[in-house]
Amino acid sequence: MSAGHAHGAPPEMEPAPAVPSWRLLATLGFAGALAGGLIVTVYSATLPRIEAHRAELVESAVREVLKAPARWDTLYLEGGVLTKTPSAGADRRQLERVFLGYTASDSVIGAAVTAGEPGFSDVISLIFGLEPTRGTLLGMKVLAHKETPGLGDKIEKTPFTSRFDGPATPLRGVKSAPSTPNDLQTITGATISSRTVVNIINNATSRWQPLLQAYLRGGTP
Amino acid sequence: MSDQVPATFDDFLRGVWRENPVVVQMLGLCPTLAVTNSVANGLAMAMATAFVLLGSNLLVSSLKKWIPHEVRITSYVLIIATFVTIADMLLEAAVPVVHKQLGPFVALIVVNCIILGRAEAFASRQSVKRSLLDALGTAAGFTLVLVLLSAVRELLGTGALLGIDLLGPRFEPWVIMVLPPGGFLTLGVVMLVLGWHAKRSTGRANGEGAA
Amino acid sequence: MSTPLVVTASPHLKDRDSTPRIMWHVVLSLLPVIAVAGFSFGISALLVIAATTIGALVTERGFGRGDTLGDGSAVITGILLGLCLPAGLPLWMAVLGGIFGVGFGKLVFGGLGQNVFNPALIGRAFLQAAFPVAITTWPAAGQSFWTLRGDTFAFPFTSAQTDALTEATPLGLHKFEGTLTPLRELILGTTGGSLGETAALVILAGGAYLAWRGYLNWRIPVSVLLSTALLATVMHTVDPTHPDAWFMLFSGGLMLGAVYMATDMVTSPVTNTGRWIFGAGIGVLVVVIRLWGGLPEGVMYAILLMNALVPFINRMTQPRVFGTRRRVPG
Amino acid sequence: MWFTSGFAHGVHPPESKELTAQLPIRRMAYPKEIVLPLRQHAGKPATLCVKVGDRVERGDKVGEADGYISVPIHSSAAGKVVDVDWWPHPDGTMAMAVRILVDPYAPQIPRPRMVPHWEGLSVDEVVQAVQDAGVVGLGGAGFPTHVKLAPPKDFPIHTLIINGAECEPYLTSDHRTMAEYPKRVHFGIRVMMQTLGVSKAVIGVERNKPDAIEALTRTIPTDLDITILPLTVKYPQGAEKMLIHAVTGHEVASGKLPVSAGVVVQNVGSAAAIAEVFETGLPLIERIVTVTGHGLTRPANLIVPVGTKLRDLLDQCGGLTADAAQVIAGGPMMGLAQANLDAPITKGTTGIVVLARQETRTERVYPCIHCGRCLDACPVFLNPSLLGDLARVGRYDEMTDAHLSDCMLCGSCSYVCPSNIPLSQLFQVSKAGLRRAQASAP
Amino acid sequence: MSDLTWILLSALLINNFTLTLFLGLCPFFGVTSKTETALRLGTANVFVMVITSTSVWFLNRFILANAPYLRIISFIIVIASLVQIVEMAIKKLSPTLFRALGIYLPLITTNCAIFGLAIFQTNRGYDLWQGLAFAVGAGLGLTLALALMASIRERLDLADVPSAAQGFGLSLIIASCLALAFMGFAGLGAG
Amino acid sequence: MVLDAILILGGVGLAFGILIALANANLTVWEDPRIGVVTSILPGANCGACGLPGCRSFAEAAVAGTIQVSQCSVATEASRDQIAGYLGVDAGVAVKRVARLLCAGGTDVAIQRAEYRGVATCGAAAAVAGGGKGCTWGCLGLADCERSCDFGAIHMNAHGIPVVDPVACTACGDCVEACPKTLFTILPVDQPLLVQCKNLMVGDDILSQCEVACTACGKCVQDAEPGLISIASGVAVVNQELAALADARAVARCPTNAIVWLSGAQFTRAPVSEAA
Ligand SMILES: Cc1cc2nc3c(=O)[nH]c(=O)nc-3n(C[C@H](O)[C@H](O)[C@H](O)COP(=O)(O)O)c2cc1C
Ligand SMILES: Cc1cc2nc3c(=O)[nH]c(=O)nc-3n(C[C@H](O)[C@H](O)[C@H](O)COP(=O)(O)O)c2cc1C
Ligand SMILES: Cc1cc2nc3c(=O)[nH]c(=O)nc-3n(C[C@H](O)[C@H](O)[C@H](O)COP(=O)(O)O)c2cc1C
Ligand SMILES: Cc1cc2nc3c(=O)[nH]c(=O)nc-3n(C[C@H](O)[C@H](O)[C@H](O)CO)c2cc1C
Ligand code: SF4
Ligand code: SF4
Ligand code: SF4
Ligand code: SF4
Ligand code: FES
Repeated sequence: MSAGHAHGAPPEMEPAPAVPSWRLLATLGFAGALAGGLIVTVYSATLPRIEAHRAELVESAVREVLKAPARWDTLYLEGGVLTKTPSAGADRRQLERVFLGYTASDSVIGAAVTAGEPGFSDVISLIFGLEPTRGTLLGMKVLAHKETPGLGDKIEKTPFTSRFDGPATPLRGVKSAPSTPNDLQTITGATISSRTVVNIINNATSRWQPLLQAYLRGGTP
Repeated sequence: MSDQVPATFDDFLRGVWRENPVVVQMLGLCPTLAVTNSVANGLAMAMATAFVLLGSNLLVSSLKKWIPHEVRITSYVLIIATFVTIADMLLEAAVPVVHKQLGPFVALIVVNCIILGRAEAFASRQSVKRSLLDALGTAAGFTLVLVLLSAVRELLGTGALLGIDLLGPRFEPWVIMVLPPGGFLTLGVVMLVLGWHAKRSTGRANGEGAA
Repeated sequence: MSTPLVVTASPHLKDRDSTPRIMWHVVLSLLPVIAVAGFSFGISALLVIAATTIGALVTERGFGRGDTLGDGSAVITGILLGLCLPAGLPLWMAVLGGIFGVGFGKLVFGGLGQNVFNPALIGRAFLQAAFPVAITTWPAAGQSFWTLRGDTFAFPFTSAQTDALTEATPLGLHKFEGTLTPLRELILGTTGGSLGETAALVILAGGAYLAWRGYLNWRIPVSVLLSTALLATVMHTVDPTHPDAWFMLFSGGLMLGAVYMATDMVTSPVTNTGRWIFGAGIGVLVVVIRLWGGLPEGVMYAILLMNALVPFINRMTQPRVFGTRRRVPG
Repeated sequence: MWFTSGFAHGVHPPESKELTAQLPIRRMAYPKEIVLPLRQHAGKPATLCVKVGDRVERGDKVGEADGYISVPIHSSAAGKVVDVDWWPHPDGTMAMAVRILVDPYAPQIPRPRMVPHWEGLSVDEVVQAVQDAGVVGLGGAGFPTHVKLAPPKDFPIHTLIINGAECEPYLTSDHRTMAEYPKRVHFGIRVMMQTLGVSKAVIGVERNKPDAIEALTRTIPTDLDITILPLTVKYPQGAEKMLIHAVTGHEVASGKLPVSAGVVVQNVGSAAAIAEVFETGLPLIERIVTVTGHGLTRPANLIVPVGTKLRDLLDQCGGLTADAAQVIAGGPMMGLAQANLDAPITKGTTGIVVLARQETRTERVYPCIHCGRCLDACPVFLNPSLLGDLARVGRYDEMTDAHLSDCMLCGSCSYVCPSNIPLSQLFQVSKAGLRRAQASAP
Repeated sequence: MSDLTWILLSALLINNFTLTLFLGLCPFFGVTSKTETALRLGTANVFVMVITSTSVWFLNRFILANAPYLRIISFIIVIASLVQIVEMAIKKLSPTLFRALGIYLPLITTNCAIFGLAIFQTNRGYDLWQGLAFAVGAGLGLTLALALMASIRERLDLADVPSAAQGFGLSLIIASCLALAFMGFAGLGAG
Repeated sequence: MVLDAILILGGVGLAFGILIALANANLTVWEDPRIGVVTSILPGANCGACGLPGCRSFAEAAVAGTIQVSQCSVATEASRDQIAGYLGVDAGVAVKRVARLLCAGGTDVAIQRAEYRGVATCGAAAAVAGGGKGCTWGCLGLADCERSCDFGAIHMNAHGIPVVDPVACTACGDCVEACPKTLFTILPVDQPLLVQCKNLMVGDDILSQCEVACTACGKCVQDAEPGLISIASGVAVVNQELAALADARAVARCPTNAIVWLSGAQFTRAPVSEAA
């Protein structure tokens, strides 16, 4: 509005002359196209880096919990069975998966399993390495959590994480030093969070271990 | 109030202090409180917001002649959403850790009232130059508050600033500061101080001592 | 007659009770509780209570309106805050709790009578959220009087350095270890816990005295304790691993909370119906948080949550006016 | 029994009635000057009918009733009208008043019968006679009694309730009336019952006056259905709605008059006054006043000529003590504090109470701590705490919603409030503020 | 605790949208001077959240599966348009309902709780029912927070609040106290 | 991929565009067109900072006149002015009038009979034995008027009498409403003749209560133009319709200075001798 209108009626006050609807649509269409174009351009430009980051994230996590495997297979859960090659029609992104790691000599190290459950503040999600035949743990890494900084967030740090190298499932969270192979010492002041980690692993193990064993036996459970 | 009015430094300053989007206009509170538990997050959020603000103010003010009145809000929203999407992707590509920390709040810039507010109240009526200054000022004001809040919260809550330990290992962190109540509390204290200051200055203006 | 006549509005008479008188009586009735705390946890306990009280008083004096120390309410806030902290808490934290409780729990609302939340509990909630470890480090009861439990004299803003003899509270033991403390120990207070947790009988006696004088409304503690016991019994019957009503009643801060904190008239409903609802709400929340929550104890949060509901409860339970069928809209 | 003879809530202030409860009623000596405000009753003030310099006899009219809800004013002494001007009124304002210099040598003998004999009068004539005699409620409000004796036809009345509760601390005038003149009370009731056409009357008397109950019971007329109902000792048992609740068990609906519940309430003093008027033939020119309090030298129950200045009355009782601080017209719970001892006794003055300094309210007011005591005290079940908060910020509309209009300003809430908040005063002011707001609204 | 119950309770109490996730603060501070209004706004919010959740699920499932980069822009278009249509429909069909709820609809569109709901639901990969539980929990949580705030502010309207604290400052302190109290729900149903 | 994007956006946009257009055609309800105009000037931030749910509600309230335009903290000053101008809510101001007090009985000249305790407002004191002031018509000095004035135009002076600042006073009448003794009256600021008393007693009796009371002696009536001043039920009253006839002679012989010749604010001392 111009200064001349500062106190009077602004131009659009009289019933404004109707803007033809084709102009409205055209404007919006143009804006939409422009937006779409811009977004797609930036998307294409950033996609490689973003994908790389994500892949790296998964990779490093799997590497960490499986003790530096030489290679690994991604197994998909389809129709209650683990398979390396899901049927053609299935959308891979919709399927649950685990990562089965091998040594350089192609013997199975174990499987990296992701799982999550509510902790003290919100869902804790983690990945852990499981030796499927004996049911011992290889390692654990917290992927996402909202636990209290300074308390619950100790679950993603050593020494807590290092306690998952070797214990047998099902785990038992204890407050003092472990006395059996199944014992896992929880964090004082964050008992809830550390217990949640224990529970997540136990629940996930009881679900995935039979599936993995079946896969390794090459049949259905 | 139009192109005849030349761009002045005041266009910038106004947003920084006198019409500060957060502490004066009380807009954009959600991101302000949600991301200020560390300076890094606060800064990233401020930058992303500034980017969207500048971009949308620029586009809105340069396209204002072409956008029919009836669809202007819709167009603004489209423009803003575009810049937000871009900011979101750029952040994820550049600093994935921070992007993860900010969670959905980058996307939420779309509904940050500050941006639509500036687009509608200023950019849609002013010259490109003034709109840019206005956007810069508003962004600076927003950044100022975010950095101030996040500095207080991070320092007290962890003893560190930008992750650098400042208060020494024996400092007992005030965990509350990085928790939700601490967010409300910190901004609350800022508002109390501002309120107290305002009361004192009006008290003086009236020739009375501060009671 | 030398002085001019006084003119006042009717009524020209006034009963003897006054707000300061009520407050100081509460302080008086708390003295035995403090004594028991001192007996159980020694000098540290008394120091913590002194520190919270000083924090409360200094804040009230510094930021309150005029001379309000005389009304005694800040002293109560200080003492009650002290009574729900562990004995070994560094004193600087205790002082901070007192400052925060009175400053942000009371004075920003306008001081005595205007606050919505219980100031002592706001102070404690602040401390618990700020220093969750320090505030859940419970020194064991029953050492010699002069033993310092924990890092009482830690330099301000630094963390505890010494490793004192600590002991889990009965509720912590139950929640995290699944062990039940015998009722006898609970009642005698020979367990770990906050200062005021270990004096159930003295607290009940103090409450009875205040209720008899009309200085606290008996409906609230009765309603809190009844609803807690009832719900606990139901849950215990459904699933015997849940503790029974006696354990629920005598563990943790329930007694102190029910008798001294839920009854703060400023932050509880003004109507009798409202008081029953308020108390029942606290009881239910306590049991819910204790049984299913992340924290072993829920009295503080239960009271604070119900405090937030008080304006609502007051609105819903306005008295029915004489000669009408409907209630006053709040 | 207790269920029907009391009410919920209320307070127990110290009674302090022992100062005068056993002192027989005496007649006070005539003062040198009397002052008769033309406004001594609810309704329209009387209109002046004498002029400066006129000589009046005892019982002569000095003011005419102005309309139906009004009564005439009569001179309580023989003397000369010396002035007609504004004069301090016991309600704290100034009012037009007739000053009469009492003739020191006059025998103070009234003119022959000015009120007709009761026997044989029709209902309308009785009502007219009561109005002409200037009888108003002696319970305090001063509502013209004849109006209450002629209720609208569409409200059938079944019970006459006589208010002998005298729940105000200190006051004993009704008590002494019942104990010393029970027959007169019964005669008054007879007149009222006949006029109202009711067959049933109940006298409510608080239990702390056993001698009054005994005297009334002893003299009860055999031909009338009169019940004497002992009441719980609690303030404000004498408030109309509380009394009706105690007698009938019903609550008078909010905003309604007692007639809507089929009852009429009259004070025992009013009953005795009607009896006296018809017995002596003299209009209402004197009344029984309790002069008492810990700030007074010689408490007494006195028959006082209407128009006697407080100063003269107090002097007759030995004057104030050194620590006297407050002079109250009426009881200490609802009476009015006096700033000016030149104000006269009016027809509605039940007593004069002089409080000593230590009895007066302290000044320090604390904020409301929401203890809820006021809710437990309020006999009409209001929320004085909320009303007080609303009053402080002047939110009158919301006070109306919270039934401010039902507050009878009994002061129970102020009495119990530990924070010393002058609640009933706030409500009094709010009612006035509300009236003004409504008046100025279109 | 069953999955759906936990999602609902979590959004309602444990991770209350307003008090712990800082979503929807504008109405929380702006439209809470009257309890009545706050309750209505909250109700309108539940309504919009349910609509949002459903439409976002359809959008994600059928249209955006291959174009995640268009989420933000599509969500905002869809939410804004739907709310506008609903607003018009209510205005036409029930003027009383419009008076009570409809006038809050435009305010809700630009409220980040709605948008946050869409984003969270997408990021967490909720299915339709989970999404609905989440929407109802979040909406009720917002309503609860609004109602508590409003009733407290109504009480404090009558209090003698120091002038420096009046207004926004006090509201923030109340919010802080409420958030402290809500920490009592932390860990509910965990461990 | 660009095609994807354009297709999706275009599709979604078109679908909802059509839906809205349909809705618009079938569901619209008539409303005051000014609401739309005001909404269009408002920032459209829908932030709720005004306490109303969104800009539209604000516009409705502004059109209905139930909210002040300045309540929108987001809009620029210019757009606020624009709205105000459009709605015509900023009416011009007529002849300057101010509030005048009809009492001069401060604590220096009027006696206090009793000590008042209780709610410290004039309204409350008035109900309690007239607040204990000797003259029951006079100012109680507890500043209800000062508090009622939104413009800070009233300040209590050292003797407990409210002094109106004629510059700040907007003649809003709030003080007239507030005073339980109705001591304020609104008069043109250039009307200098004023009787600062409302007591109705005739003669010198009142002087024991207040030194500056009007005794209704009638001297001012004789000294002024006929009809300008009269004694009405015990107090001198200036006939405002004849105010143009006023001159300072009227105040010269007043034995108590109850009638004054003003210049500017009241109670600034010395105007009497100056005028004489
Ligand atoms: C502010 C605050 C934050 C907390 N954060 C966590 C947390 O992140 N993880 C957790 O397990 N417990 C947390 N807690 C719970 C307590 O510390 C709880 O008492 C603790 O888990 C018990 O462990 P302990 O028995 O080893 O002391 C928190 C408590 C508070 C007050
Ligand atoms: C027919 C009738 C009409 C009455 N009208 C009124 C009236 O209009 N206003 C009034 O205050 N009292 C009126 N009263 C008297 C009241 O019932 C009551 O006695 C009087 O208000 C004094 O009561 P109190 O001393 O409790 O205030 C009326 C009484 C009767 C019988
Ligand atoms: C709080 C309160 C207390 C009262 N106490 C008495 C009382 O004790 N005795 C009494 O006769 N009237 C008392 N009254 C007045 C009665 O309500 C009623 O007006 C009176 O009994 C009517 O009789 P009257 O018109 O003959 O005076 C009281 C009124 C109120 C509001
Ligand atoms: C029975 C009773 C209980 C009280 N409880 C508390 C309490 O738990 N916490 C507290 O800060 N003040 C308490 N007070 C003191 C006072 O009411 C409190 O400080 C007010 O909340 C301050 O406005 C209590 C007072 C009484 C009479
Ligand atoms: S004065 Fe009014 S509010 Fe107070 S107790 Fe009496 S009737 Fe109730
Ligand atoms: S008695 Fe007084 S302090 Fe108690 S609630 Fe009532 S007004 Fe408030
Ligand atoms: S002028 Fe009226 S309102 Fe003002 S102080 Fe005097 S009495 Fe009070
Ligand atoms: S006499 Fe007149 S000037 Fe004096 S106080 Fe009374 S009204 Fe005021
Ligand atoms: S920024 Fe979250 S609702 Fe406005």
